Amino acid sequence: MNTPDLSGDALAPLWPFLLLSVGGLLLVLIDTIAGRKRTLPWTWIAAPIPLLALLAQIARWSSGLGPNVFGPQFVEDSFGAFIGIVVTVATLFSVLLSETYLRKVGRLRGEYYSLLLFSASGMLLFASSTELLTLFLGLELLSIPLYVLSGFLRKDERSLEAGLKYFLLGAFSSAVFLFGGALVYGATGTTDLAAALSLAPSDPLLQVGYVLLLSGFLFKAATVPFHMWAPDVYEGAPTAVTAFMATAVKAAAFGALARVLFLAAPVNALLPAPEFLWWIAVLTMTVGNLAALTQSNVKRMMAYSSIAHAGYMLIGLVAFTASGDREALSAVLYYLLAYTLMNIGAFGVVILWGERGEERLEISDYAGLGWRTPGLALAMSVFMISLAGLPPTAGFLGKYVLFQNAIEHGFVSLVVIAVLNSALSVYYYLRVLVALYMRPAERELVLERSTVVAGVVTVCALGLIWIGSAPDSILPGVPAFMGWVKESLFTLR
Amino acid sequence: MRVEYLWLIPFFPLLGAILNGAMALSRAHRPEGPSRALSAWIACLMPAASFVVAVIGFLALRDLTPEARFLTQELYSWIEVGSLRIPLGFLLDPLSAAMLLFVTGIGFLIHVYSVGYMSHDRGFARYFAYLNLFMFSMITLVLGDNLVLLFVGWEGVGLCSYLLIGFWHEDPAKAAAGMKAFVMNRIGDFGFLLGMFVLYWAFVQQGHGTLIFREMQAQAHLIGPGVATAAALLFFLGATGKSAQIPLYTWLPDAMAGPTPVSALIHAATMVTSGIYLAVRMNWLFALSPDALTVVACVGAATALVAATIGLTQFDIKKVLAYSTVSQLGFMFLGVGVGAPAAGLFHVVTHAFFKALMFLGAGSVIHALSGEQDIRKMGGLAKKIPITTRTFLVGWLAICGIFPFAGFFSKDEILYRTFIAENAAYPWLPKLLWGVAFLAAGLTALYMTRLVALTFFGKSRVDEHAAHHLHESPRSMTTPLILLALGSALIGFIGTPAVMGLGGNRFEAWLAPVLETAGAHGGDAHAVDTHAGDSHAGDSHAGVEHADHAALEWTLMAASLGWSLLAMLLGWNLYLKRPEVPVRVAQSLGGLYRLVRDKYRVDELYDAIAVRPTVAFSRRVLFSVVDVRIVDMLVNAVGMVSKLGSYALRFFQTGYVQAYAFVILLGVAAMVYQLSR
Amino acid sequence: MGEITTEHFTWLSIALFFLGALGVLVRRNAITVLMCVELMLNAVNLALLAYARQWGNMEGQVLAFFVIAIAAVEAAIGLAIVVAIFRLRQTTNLDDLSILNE
Amino acid sequence: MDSAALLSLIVFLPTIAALGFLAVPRDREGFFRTATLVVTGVVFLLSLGLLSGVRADGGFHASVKLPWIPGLGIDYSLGVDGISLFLVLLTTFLTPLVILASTKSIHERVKEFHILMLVLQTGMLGTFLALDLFLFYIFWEVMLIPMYLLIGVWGGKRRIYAAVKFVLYTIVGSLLMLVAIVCLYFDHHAQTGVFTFDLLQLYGTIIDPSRQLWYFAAFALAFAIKVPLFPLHTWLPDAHVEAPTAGSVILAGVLLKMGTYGFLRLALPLFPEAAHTFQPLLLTLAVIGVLYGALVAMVQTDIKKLVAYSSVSHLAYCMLGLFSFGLPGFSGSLYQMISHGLSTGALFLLVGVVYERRHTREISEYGGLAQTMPWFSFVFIFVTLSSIGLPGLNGFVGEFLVLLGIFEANRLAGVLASFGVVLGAVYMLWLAKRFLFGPVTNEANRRIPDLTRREVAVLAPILVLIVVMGVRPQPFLKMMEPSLQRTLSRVAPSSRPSGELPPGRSAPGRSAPGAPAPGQPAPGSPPSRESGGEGDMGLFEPSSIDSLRGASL
Repeated sequence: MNTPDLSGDALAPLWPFLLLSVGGLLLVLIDTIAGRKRTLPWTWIAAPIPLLALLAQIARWSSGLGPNVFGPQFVEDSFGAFIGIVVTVATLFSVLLSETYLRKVGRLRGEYYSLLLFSASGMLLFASSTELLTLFLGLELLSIPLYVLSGFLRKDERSLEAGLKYFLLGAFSSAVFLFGGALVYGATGTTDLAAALSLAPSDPLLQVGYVLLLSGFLFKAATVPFHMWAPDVYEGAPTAVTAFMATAVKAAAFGALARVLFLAAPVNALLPAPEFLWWIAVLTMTVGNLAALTQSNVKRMMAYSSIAHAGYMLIGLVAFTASGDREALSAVLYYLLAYTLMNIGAFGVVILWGERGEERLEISDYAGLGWRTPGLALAMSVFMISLAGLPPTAGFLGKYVLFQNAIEHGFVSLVVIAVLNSALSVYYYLRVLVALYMRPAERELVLERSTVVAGVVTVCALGLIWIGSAPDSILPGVPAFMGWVKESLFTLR
Repeated sequence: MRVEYLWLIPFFPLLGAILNGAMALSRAHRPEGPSRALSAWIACLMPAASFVVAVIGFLALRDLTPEARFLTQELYSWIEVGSLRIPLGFLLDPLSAAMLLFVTGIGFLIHVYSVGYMSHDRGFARYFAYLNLFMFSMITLVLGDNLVLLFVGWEGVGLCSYLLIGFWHEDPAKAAAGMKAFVMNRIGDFGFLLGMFVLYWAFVQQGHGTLIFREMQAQAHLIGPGVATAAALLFFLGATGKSAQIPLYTWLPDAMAGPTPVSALIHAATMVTSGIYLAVRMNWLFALSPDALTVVACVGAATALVAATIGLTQFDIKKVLAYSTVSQLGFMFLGVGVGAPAAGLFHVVTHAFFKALMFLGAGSVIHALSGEQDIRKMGGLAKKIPITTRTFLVGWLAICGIFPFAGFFSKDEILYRTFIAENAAYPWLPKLLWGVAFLAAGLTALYMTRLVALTFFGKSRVDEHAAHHLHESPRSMTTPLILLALGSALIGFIGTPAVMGLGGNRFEAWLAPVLETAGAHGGDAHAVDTHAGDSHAGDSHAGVEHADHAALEWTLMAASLGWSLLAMLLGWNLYLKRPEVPVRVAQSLGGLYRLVRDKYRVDELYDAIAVRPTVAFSRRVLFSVVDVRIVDMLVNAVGMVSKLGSYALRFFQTGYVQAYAFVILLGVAAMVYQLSR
Repeated sequence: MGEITTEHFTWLSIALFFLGALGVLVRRNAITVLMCVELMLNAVNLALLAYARQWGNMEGQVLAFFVIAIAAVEAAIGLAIVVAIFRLRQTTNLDDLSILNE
Repeated sequence: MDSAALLSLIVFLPTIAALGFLAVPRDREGFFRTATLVVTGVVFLLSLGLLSGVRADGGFHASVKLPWIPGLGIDYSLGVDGISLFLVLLTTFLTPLVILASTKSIHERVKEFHILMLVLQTGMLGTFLALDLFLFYIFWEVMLIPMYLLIGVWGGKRRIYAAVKFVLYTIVGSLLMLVAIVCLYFDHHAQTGVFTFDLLQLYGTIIDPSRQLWYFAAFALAFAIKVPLFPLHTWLPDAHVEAPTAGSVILAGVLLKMGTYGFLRLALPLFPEAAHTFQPLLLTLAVIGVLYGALVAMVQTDIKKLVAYSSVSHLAYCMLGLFSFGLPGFSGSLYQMISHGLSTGALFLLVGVVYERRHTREISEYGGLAQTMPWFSFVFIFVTLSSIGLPGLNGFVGEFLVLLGIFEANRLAGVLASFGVVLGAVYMLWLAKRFLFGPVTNEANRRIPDLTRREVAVLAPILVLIVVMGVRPQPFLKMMEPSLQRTLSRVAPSSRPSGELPPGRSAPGRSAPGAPAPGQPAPGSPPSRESGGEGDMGLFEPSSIDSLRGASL
């Protein structure tokens, strides 16, 4: 492990990470200086940071990739960069959503934003490292702020319970993860996974350790059987945080998972990763969809749906691990972006439809809103249709490319299960439309508008339709999206 | 030979139908409706025009040599798919010409009659729209040069009979009768359709697929006996529907619900005979299948007898006539069945005249009695409505087969042909059939005499209200009666038996060109004698046959004439002199009598074995069980199952952190276990 | 009476780890459960150090240090949450903290 | 205007208009009505332009093809030939009428209603015109949501149940079809090295029989649900009963045809061997459909349900025609699709007329309408006759050809199906009798007004077409025939023009490689003629299952 020279643009790969973490610290500073007296326009103070990070990420992207100066600690490749983009986008949108929400629940605090940013920075680290130490650091840096954020509403027992549950289980699973790391280290004497896996692939100790590591990633990705925290936490956590968890964390977790599986690809012979993932995928989407079927609480429904979607994405990983074909990963990446937009958008609408004091989370609360707030309802419909995977939305195309890759590598039965699942999912997503358009309003909600959130929602909706209907845009000048994603993978290191 | 004017024949009535229909609709919401005079003029002129054109065509035909006697016109190719080609073309040959003349002629007369009969009805224009539409369909049926076009007319007349039977649709019974007629006809059409399919594909495999009459006839020899039998029987099924033969005859009596002129035109003179027309048209096919012919003959004879017995017990004047129609149609089919299509068709023509006459007469009676149809409430009308009575008597003589009235010649021809027919499979059959027919003929004379006696003679049983304005019908009604009476009296002379030497059977000779081919191809199948009366010369050892044939023919004529007279005499005595006797007879017969009076309860039978079970099955089993309880249940069950699964999963989501942690451990353990294997 | 090999340490740490895990599963008091998690982490540390000794390199020890630090952070956060909960609901019994379910 | 632009315009003009509508305030109802009427009217006129230049060789006489998602080999490719032409015309013809008919019945949420109708039209037209499987699938599903909302928002009491049922039913089928499409896509690539969804190229793909069975099954399921084929029909009565008039008309008039169209355009020519293997099963179901639909229709008390079940029966005829694998059957089937669209569409419009006045669909509530509503009764009888296939009206031509065709392909099926002609008359005339004839039993029916000018304007064009298509079918058939012949040559390659089933089914280049799976008739041997599901044993042939499970596990 060579010592990197930290002079000048050698640091460039770290810029997004640094921006986020330093920005977080900055916010803490501002918060303490400002004191509790007056509340600052936090959105405008916080938003620039993830925005800059995003720009930096894209800049890195378009400027091409430099030498991999940090070795396994921080692998710089366009795959990680793409995950970074998704994460930063999710962060940016969450920041924009938060203020409206926090005002409604009367808990607008500066540290909230800094925690958000810290967590985001952890994700960047987590998603682009193949070395146990940094992986672990990333994991914790990602998780610990989230524990706090989940329990951020001190006066709300549900929020606190969510925080505690997430914390206990998170700590528990990271212990397992860590133990796996220890075993790997024990088997090979190195904490560099790449090296480790190439050293003694046949060592059972290594394999057990590796499996324990996987469980850590799968926990963060909320896949069966490591999913059970998700519904409770998603429901209890502040909605804005839920949006963040559902999107950014998933992206980071899948990024890391994909990366580690990619390293493991050579040892598939000994580690039956495809089989594991096959079963986990099937279980995850089935459990997620079935459980979501009868939920009446939107957040909880979305939680289960996010589990189901994790299952769909696993299909991509199954195909990838079985074949080493990077296009399968590109499908996952595309889906991550689509999924992020759908969820942020949906939660944005949920936030807007929440009343001051108490949110409106029962689907039945949305009865008749389709005619009262047509714009938002339309957007919500787009998100639901996209989540259900119906054209012409990114949700459909994403699913499609996932399935296509799976079929290409012979997992037809898996895909059949998946399509039956998504048929099932149509039912509960459409329940929202039923409420919006087909049921008379029982009670008038007292709604307040928020341009920012509305803006985010609109962007998400339009984005979904755009990348859904014209991924390879035939208009000159617009980047060809699919190609972009694919290209991103040919530099996976 | 191609001509350009045939299309006019169906066109005129169609035009009339459209005009009258338009008038009826446009004024539908005005109480007074459209001008009666106008629609009457349109309605009557149109068939008249068709009649004129038909006559022109007929004359044109006559000028041609017998072999060349067909005029064709093709308007355009109607349906053309692959090798299947169905032109919209007309064919005027001796057969269709014969039909056409009396259809348009009698049709015209009945239109005129209707003007008077319907004068008080609100739906005047609508009525004539239907009537013209019927003329159009009937003409299409007769003129069509291929089976499908014939089928168009076939269904068309069915439709019109449906509309006209249910003309007074406010009365549910009448509407029901209309529907019954249409549906039973549809059952026949089912056979007709299949018949067409069998023929078409047979031709496709043998020669080239076609449904055009002359082309089919040309390659008739390609058809094997099996196919021929199948096709012929299927067509006959169609015919039994349209021409009210056993088993599908029960709609015709109900059809009397329609206005009387309709009964005369559709349910006596024209439509109901289209079954026979079909059989004669497809004669070459029937000729190929002796078995089919046997069936036709038997059904015909049976129908003739059964209907006659029922006719003897009815009290509704129109019902009596209806059953008599069924019975006469039976005679016609008998003629076709024994290989004497010409005879059958001859009876069609004569029957058209005298039966139309009698129906119109009945109509006139009903009109006079302001709606009364029960012959028990009539009697002694002869003096009150002389013209009606006299004309009716002519019809009576005709149907009873009294020389020289029309019925005599046609019915005798059929009886004679039946008697001399040969049946290879069942040699005894022709004689049996003859016996049945002979009996039926007697019964006919009997019930007709009964009808006449009870209606026109004896002392009046008319209730005074009706008697109060009892009156002879207007000119527009009596004129057609007179004309038809003339026809019934004289028309028979176009088909006098050869032995009488009155110029021989011109009618049969006229049809010969159409029927010959059948003879030619009938030859191979152990043939039934289909040769025209005076075309025996062609045969070997004809000379010998000729002599004893003549003797036999004279004898039979005498026999049936005497038999009819006897029956009439009997009837006259029973129902005029000693009316108590029939009553006693009825009582002594008891159950049997009631059975016959109730039309052998065939309707009830059909209702019990077919209609009600089907409806019940559909409602109780197919819909409420299969559809709702099984198919749809299964669909909903899928939903229920997944919901159950959902609840099960939610049940395991207990909310206890430690349970979750435990599951995580289990997961890890499972993966490690997987590794170890 | 042979010397103590890495093997022994491995088994010991595994034993500790599962003891901790068991504690997490069975103890009802949030604080105790937190402690049990710490125990698991320490088991990890033990293993790490043993392996570091076996391979004679630094990674293990460095990692161990980080683990200790992170463990402290987790403890702090965990306690904070538990305290907040106790303030609100006067209980730290995990069985009572299951209003979020189904 | 060149044909490519014309096609795109026809398909997308409605959606463009709909997007424009979003900007207009909702209270301007009049605007939406007239504007939609104008737009759909223009679309109809444009679509008439497609009538010109139908090719004698049955090829696509107008088409457009642009790369859409090159990365996945997906093209934006539309085309019209003798088959799609008339379905497109049917769609563009019915839509304006439906809009006009809805002016009374739809008085709330007018804006949304018209927007949805327009989007729906794009979906329908796209489905009929798409020549790229992926594009086809997109349009196929795009139709779903508007229809779902039409039923669910403007529908009757149990509208939500009906709407959800409709969507779920369709989704399940179409998703499995999607899987099959992708499999096909890779099979094609495996052979040619080309990634494409281009239908015309995929036609050439040679798929081994056991896989074909699965693909065909997937396609058939999707289409059979749409048709709907017994026993997958139960969504239809609910959807029809609950949907507003406009919905019912479009549903019966156009949407159902997509199932049969799918068979004709995709399932049969793509998987001919499998189609022949499945023939007995599908024929059986279709025959059941004909009789079952008719019998169940007969005993309905709700007039809309009755018409719905009659559709089940009529569409089953179309299926019979298709699976006769002969030209008469094909022509008849396509012709029957159009006729059914007109007659049943008109029936639903008529039901809508009385429903607007009396707000009940119970047949027993009516009776004697012939006295109070003569014009209505005239039209009703007229349409009834068309629907029971009276010769001289449009219904007969299709029915006749279908029965003629099926009778050759399978005697038993032919005979049984022909009996449907009788039942058809029974239930329709019985309806007419209970509905129009007899005395006026219900006082409410005395004051019930007759057809208004608007309603006449809606119905008149349909009546005209009913007559024209009955009296002069040849021009239509002539334009259909080449394309059908072309399709037929893929399904039953060596079929003679007369169209009866050829002795050998597999043309030279078409016979599947390797020995055919057991239970699958060997190439060159005639398909099993006996009706009944024996033919598809190949499904349960182990090898085929393995081939499906592929590398997973």
